[in-house]
Amino acid sequence: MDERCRAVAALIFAAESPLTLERLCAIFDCQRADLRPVVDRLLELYPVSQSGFYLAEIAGGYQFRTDPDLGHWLVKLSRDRPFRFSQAALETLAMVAYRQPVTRGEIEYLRGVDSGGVLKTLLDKGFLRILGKKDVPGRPLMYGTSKQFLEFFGLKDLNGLPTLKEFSALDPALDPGAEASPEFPLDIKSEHNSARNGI
Amino acid sequence: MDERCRAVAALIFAAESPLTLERLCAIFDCQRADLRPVVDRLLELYPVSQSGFYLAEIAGGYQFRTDPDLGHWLVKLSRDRPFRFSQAALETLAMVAYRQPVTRGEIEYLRGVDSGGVLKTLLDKGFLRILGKKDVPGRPLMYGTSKQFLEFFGLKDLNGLPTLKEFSALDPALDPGAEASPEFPLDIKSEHNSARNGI
Amino acid sequence: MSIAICLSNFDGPLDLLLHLIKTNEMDISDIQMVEITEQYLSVIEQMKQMDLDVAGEFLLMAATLIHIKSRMLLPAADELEAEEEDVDPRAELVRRLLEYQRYKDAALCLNQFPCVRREVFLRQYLEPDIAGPGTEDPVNVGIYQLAAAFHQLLNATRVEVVHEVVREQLSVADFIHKILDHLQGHAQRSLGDFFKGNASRQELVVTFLAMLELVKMRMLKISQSAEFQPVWLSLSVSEPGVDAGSLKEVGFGYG
Repeated sequence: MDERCRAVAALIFAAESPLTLERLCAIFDCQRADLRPVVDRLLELYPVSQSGFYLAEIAGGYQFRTDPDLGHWLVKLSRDRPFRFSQAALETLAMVAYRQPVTRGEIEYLRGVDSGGVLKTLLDKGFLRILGKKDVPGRPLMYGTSKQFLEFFGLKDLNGLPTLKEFSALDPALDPGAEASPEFPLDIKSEHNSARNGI
Repeated sequence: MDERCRAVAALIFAAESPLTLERLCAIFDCQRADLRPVVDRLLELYPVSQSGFYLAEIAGGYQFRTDPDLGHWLVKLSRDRPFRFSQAALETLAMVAYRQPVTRGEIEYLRGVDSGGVLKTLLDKGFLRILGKKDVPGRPLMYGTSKQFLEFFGLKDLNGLPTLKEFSALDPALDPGAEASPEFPLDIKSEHNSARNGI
Repeated sequence: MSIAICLSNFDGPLDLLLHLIKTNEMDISDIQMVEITEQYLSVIEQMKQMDLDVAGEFLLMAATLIHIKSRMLLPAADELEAEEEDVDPRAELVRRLLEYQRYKDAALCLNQFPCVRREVFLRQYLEPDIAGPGTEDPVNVGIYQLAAAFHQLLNATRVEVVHEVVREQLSVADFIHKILDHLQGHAQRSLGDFFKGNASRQELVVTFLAMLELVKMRMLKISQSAEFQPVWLSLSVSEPGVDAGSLKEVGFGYG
């Protein structure tokens, strides 16, 4: 395979959506007639049901796809997938971890949204457990984190969680209490950081 | 290719992140010894610099990636500028990678500058993670690199890091001229070069 | 010698120092302190003249250099100090410079690896079989992300959280933790255990309040086999799982 052929394969491979011949022509700055044979060659090289994935012509473009007959295996991939935290789940888990024992009402007060569904998911996944009922009217359940929570995050115990102070200490600008009055002018450092802001 | 081999290829191909042998074993409900040869076969079938993308061993798992020498074509796919590290970020990342678990104080001693901001950025970007608290007075947080760090630099594991140049401050034979050329472990350098030069 | 140098090009004082040593082609293990110190100070001075702020770290290093230089200029030591003088005053600095150089090299080397979205690209398309129903953007999770999420939540509601201004000297929450810690790993402990030592009256009161709170939260069981027998305290949950700082006074109404 020559470099252009490899590059076309790589581009189709990495593209978010089916890559059209037009787009490829634009990238290589050449004519359709130049690239058509390259794509045809790739279509031959990656036929369906041969190697697990194939080059498909989809929506006017080209895309590598897994063989349709393997769908039942791929479904298993998503089923066995480790729990994916949504932002809502992460927020709720953080609330419970730092404020336990905490009730659903307290969580919803801080988050400002209904959190029943997320709490249930986290309970189901074993990250949370019910600690008891709070002795206030309505006797709401109190939530806390589980042993599995500690294992998942690699914590020996809850003291391993950084305190908010430790967290804020990473960036003086984060500390709501501290007005920006460092002892030394920080300009070099900040200029420095912003100058090198790739990260 | 038999169906299992095709299925393994398809699963690795479709997975969002490097697929470990453990997860493959769970999906096929079999032993590592059963699947190891399948994966080895695929590694042979998809070598680097042959067909535009290759099967790589990354962060303890397997993942298809585009050939590194085609990068200049692939950047054309997206409008975003490629990600760049600042010198401060790279140095800090290197220190954490080699000395983990390491505390902020240790990094700041090594770098001679306040490193809270850099650490926070690296944590935000997911290259670093908090490993826990050190069992010394003050219980400072300990940092280490994340899986994403390995994925980003294409490392199989931390052993893939280039070896640190040894030094001894008291060694009179220390050759200052050697400083400019850090030792690359041969395998990485050559794999790297061939990946870049190969067509 | 004037060197056009901008401090912001350097990662820190060690970086600047390394640069000076290299441009002077000095042996890193035999630094000419007088020369280097002079140059280092002149760079700092230039920065000041240009009205640029010089970070404390650079000033600290300047002081260190001057100190080392002066120690090296001291006349030959008499016998008593001979032992101490055997140590090269530069040793620590050299060690740090070499160590720093080592990581600088490693960083350069690391940066030459093919990186994702720079040289290497990954497949971005998620097949429907994989994506599954209702996929939300996955979030990277770790201890840091957890702390960050909580920090953000608190910041978002800061106005309301600010109410808890008055701090008690003795916090019921703290004492709850003390009690839990005390009980950790014990099936039970006697009430007396918690009131030993020379605690102040106030501490005794708060300890007792904390116990009542724990009972109210159903985390603590109190039992007594018969009247006038020892009172026993035990955890009613296997692992209390309460983190310091997680309990807020305001929640107990003692604030």
